[in-house]
Amino acid sequence: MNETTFPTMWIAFIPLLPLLGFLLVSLLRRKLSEKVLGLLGCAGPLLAFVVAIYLTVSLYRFPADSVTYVLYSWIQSGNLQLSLAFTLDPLSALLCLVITGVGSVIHIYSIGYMHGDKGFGRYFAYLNLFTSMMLVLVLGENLVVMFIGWEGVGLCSYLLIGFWYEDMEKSLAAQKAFVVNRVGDFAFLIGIFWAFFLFGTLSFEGIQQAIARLDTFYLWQLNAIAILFFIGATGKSAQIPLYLWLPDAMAGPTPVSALIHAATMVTAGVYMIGRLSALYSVATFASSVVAIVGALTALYAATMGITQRDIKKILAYSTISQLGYMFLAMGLGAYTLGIFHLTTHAFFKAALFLGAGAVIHAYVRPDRGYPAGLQDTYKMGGLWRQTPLIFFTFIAGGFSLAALPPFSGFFSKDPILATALQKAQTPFSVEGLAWFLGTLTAFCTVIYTFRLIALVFFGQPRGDVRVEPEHYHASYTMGFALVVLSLLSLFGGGLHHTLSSYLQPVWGSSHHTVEISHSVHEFNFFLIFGGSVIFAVVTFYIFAWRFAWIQKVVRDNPWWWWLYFLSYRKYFVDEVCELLIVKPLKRLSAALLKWIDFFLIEGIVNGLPKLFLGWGWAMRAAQNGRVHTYAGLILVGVLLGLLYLGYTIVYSPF
Amino acid sequence: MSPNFLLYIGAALFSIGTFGVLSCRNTLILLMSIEIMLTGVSLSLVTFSWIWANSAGQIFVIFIMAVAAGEAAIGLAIIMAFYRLHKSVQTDKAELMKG
Amino acid sequence: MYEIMWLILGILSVISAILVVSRINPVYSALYLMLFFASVSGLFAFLGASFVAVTQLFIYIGAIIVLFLFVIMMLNFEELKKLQRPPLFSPLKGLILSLALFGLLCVPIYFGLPSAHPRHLPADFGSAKWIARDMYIQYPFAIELASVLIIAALAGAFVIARIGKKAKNS
Amino acid sequence: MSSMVLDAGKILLIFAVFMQIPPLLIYLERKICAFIQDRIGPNRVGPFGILQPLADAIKLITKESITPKNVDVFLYTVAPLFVMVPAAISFAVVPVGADVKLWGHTLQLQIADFHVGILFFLAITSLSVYGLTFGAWASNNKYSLYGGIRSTAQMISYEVAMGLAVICVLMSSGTVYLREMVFAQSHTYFGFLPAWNVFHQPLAFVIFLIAAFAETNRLPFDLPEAESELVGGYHTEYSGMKFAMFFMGEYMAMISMSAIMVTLFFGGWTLPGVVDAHSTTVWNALLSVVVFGIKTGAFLIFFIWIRWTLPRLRYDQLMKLGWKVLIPLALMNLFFTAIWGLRDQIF
Repeated sequence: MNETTFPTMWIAFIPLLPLLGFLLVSLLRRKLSEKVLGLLGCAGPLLAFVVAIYLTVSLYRFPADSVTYVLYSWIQSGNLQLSLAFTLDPLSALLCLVITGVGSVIHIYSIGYMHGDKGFGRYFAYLNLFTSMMLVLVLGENLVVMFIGWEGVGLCSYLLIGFWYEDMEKSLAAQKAFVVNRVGDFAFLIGIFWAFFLFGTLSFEGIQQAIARLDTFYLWQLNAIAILFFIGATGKSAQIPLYLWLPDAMAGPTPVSALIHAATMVTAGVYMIGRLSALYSVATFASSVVAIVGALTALYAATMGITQRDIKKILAYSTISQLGYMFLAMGLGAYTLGIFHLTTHAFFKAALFLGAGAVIHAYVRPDRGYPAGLQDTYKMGGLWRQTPLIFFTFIAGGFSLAALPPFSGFFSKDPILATALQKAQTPFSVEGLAWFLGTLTAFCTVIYTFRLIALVFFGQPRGDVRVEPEHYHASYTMGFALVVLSLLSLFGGGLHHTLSSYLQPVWGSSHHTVEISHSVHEFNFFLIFGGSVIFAVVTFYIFAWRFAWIQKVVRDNPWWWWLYFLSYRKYFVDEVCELLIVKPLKRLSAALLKWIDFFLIEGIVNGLPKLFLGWGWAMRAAQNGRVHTYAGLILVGVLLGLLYLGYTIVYSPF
Repeated sequence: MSPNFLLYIGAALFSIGTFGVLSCRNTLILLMSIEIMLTGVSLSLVTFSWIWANSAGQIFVIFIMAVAAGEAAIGLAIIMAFYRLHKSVQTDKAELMKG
Repeated sequence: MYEIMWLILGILSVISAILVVSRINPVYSALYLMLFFASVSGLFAFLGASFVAVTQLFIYIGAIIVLFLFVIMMLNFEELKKLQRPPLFSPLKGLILSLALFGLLCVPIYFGLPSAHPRHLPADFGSAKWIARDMYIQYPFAIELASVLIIAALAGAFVIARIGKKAKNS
Repeated sequence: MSSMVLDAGKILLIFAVFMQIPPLLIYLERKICAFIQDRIGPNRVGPFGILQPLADAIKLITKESITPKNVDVFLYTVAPLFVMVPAAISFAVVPVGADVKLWGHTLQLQIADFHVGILFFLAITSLSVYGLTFGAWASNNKYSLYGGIRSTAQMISYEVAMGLAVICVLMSSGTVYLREMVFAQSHTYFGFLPAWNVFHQPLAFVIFLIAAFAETNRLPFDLPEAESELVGGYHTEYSGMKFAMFFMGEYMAMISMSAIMVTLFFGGWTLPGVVDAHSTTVWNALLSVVVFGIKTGAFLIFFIWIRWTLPRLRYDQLMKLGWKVLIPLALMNLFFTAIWGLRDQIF
């Protein structure tokens, strides 16, 4: 294969096909039946998946590392040369596969899940648009194209969280997600400006080359840019301090949570750091910040996950926590591991969410036929006999999340911690801290995972709603999706070695993977594996069979109870935020409304007509209807222009 | 003699045309003054074309001629219509648009 | 030789232009306008732009001024005779403005342009072929536009003249 | 400098010859008119009245030049010049004969071989309308003014058709140099048919011919004069030498028009089998001038013949013919000529 034979043009088709699906579905959603709409909605991502496979195989056999397809030259303004271009390299190819693959499965699942919803067509339109935008984000050749995708997925996330917009709470959750994201996006935008200011280009390749040429004097600027980008990433990927929106985002349909708020969109920040690895491997300070923030987020979210009652909230906090792991890996420079964890996480978290969706769907209110919307795990229980398919697929995802071998989560999480331990020179170094926090998180992960499994599938049924076995058997699409994803989370770990060699060209020749010594590896493995097994058994025992006892213990012991309450109420961060940020902002808005809007703006708005009235009165004399007056006035204008021209000529340096 | 002389001539013609536009009450002469202005510009363009041995100036003059021909046709048609309405070609009769 | 012709024709063109704007009788204005165009056309010819010179002659003198005369004759014979020297729209103001314009136009010529010496002119400088070659290759769109403009002017002139007629009849 | 002297000589020679033709034409016109009307015509002065033009000239020169009271004196005086001068100048670009080699110099029998020959001719002939217009306006006479208005409208209308016809010829011959155009027509088809443009562009020739009649104000298009309705039109008030100049101008315009028609459509001074286009001998040149003269003369006689044969058109018929027949025809011809010229690129 040579340069000319690579099917470059097809790259554009990857984002284009779902976009086409979006257009078709949104235009025809009132005309077509649900079945056709579902087919149409799934066709875009599925075809894109096929194209992505084809291109990935082509790229594998292609001598060059990356291929760029320039759609057209977009902005040409002085220094700024931007084109709407897509780059396919191993990293973006992998992400494309994940997005279109997992996306397609979730689309198929949605056919069953959204069956009968009156917004069926709208849902698939949004979902297709999201897929398209995510692919733009991933394939973008430069920062601005990436930013288009970045904003596009944010928009779709907003639309889908507030999908049931008649519910006020859900609308508010959507707004919260949007506003919080905006804070991050603002930093990201400033980062883009600064990057252009410093590098003179915005294409990733150009930035890579510019960094290679740059003097160390500019290191602080590199760090600043990297941190700005990371702030953007904290918004999109729900890291401290901008994680607040993700738990609320669970208001959307569950497949949306699976696709957007677990598998793809929230990993955009991780992908961005991978894409800018050239920047982050130089900006060591920023990398340390990334690692520490990631580790802190991981532990912090995990502790909150332990006490949640809502099945989706638990999974949401676990997502934040896992994202923390990814950032930890990225911050430590283990880019391959971070991306690998992203991939496996996409598999098992999607499986878990879809499983959760199936569980929610399985509970039907006795008096009415449709899903009760039950999400409280305390009211579930003993589900495994009734819904074995959900149970087994959920187990596969859950074991993977808890990083038990041989599930895929183990293969991606264990090396991250091992790398941190290997790199740790002293206990109080960044890497040491990261390892310590990561290990604690791993145990917490095990706890909340097994608590979840025990509460949902074991023990006695505690709720007043019944399980409708026919319901999930009826929707083959949901079952199919669950099986596919659970198989992926079971066997996804096998990709490890393939992936590290496949992705190597992306990080550049200067990047080396850390060799983990045998002793570190064994110590890490036995510590985590052993700890995990112990915690798993204990948690499972307590929550499956001694649930009433543990509730009583917590309630009676004030220390336990306060810990529990603190964690359950999410450390009151939302309330503190309300008090410290939202309230003053509201007060400021009121003041602005009173002083700026009523006084200044209204004054200007009312004053302008008066001004124009006076001006018109004064200028009426000029408009006397005589051609000569007009010509003379035109001439006066020309003379003024000429005067300036003459001035510049006479006083020009030439 | 330097061809700059001809540029001065062009500027002078343009200014004379401007004077005509500003001062003539007769619309016909007013239109003629506009033609003079255009021709002044044409002269400058042809001079530049000669100075730089470049065809662009002369090509532009041809376009100016096309515009001038159209402008003359339309302008004279307007004068005819105006004359039919007001029985005059004096500009000060055209005051309907005053504010 | 050329320079002398430039001088003569240039001064002639300026004088005739002044005569055009200062006549009361539009027929005389047209006559001097003819002289003006002829002298400018001569200037073009002595600048080597023979095609442009002839086209100038053809279009301005052969068509535009004839149109002017046609319109002058169509208008009321009596009114032209009645025409007094028009009380100029503050002639002083017009004079000052146009003099200022001339002065300001001279500034860039004086300061901006070095005393230009002609480049080496091609042998067929100013011929129809030389212009056409560049014109049709570089400005095809402008040519189309000009043709559209002329057709629009044709139709527009027709319509406008008609409107006047209707108003007269009604 | 010697070339300037040579040019001056050429101008003098051609002008001298040129000025002798109108009196001859007037005589011819009267004779042919008489022949057509079955009369004898002038026969008093000299044998067959051949000295009649001379007598006319003496009469006109010696007659009192009357300037009516209410005329615009300046325009009244210059107007005849505007008729005569353009007609004379326009002849400058017409090649009247083959190149001739004299005393080591190659002499062109053409005053000016312009970059833009035919365009120059068109531009100059379009000036002759001013004579009529100014004369008509200056006369301060209703009939004259009508004549002037008619002449301007007529000239503008027919100039367009004429120009379009010329463009067709230019496109088929690929040059604007009249000299080259003559050379391009000097060969033959099938060994006997001269390669004249009239065979390439018959429609253009017809249009040009009609437009030429209109431009020279000859019947059937002599509306500006229209003795029967406008009592002489623009030259009603003229008399004496000024009238003679109008008269001369008309005939000179006719000559120029005939010459240019011969050059454009009938091979100019060439004639296959008689004149060798590329020879430079004196004999050949003389022969070519004779050929040119015969062709032009034929056209002049054609002009006269038509004048005494066809009736005058009405004004609206004239305008209709110009705008609704000739211009569309000419445009169509132009279109098909362009298609034919581009046939290699199109088909």
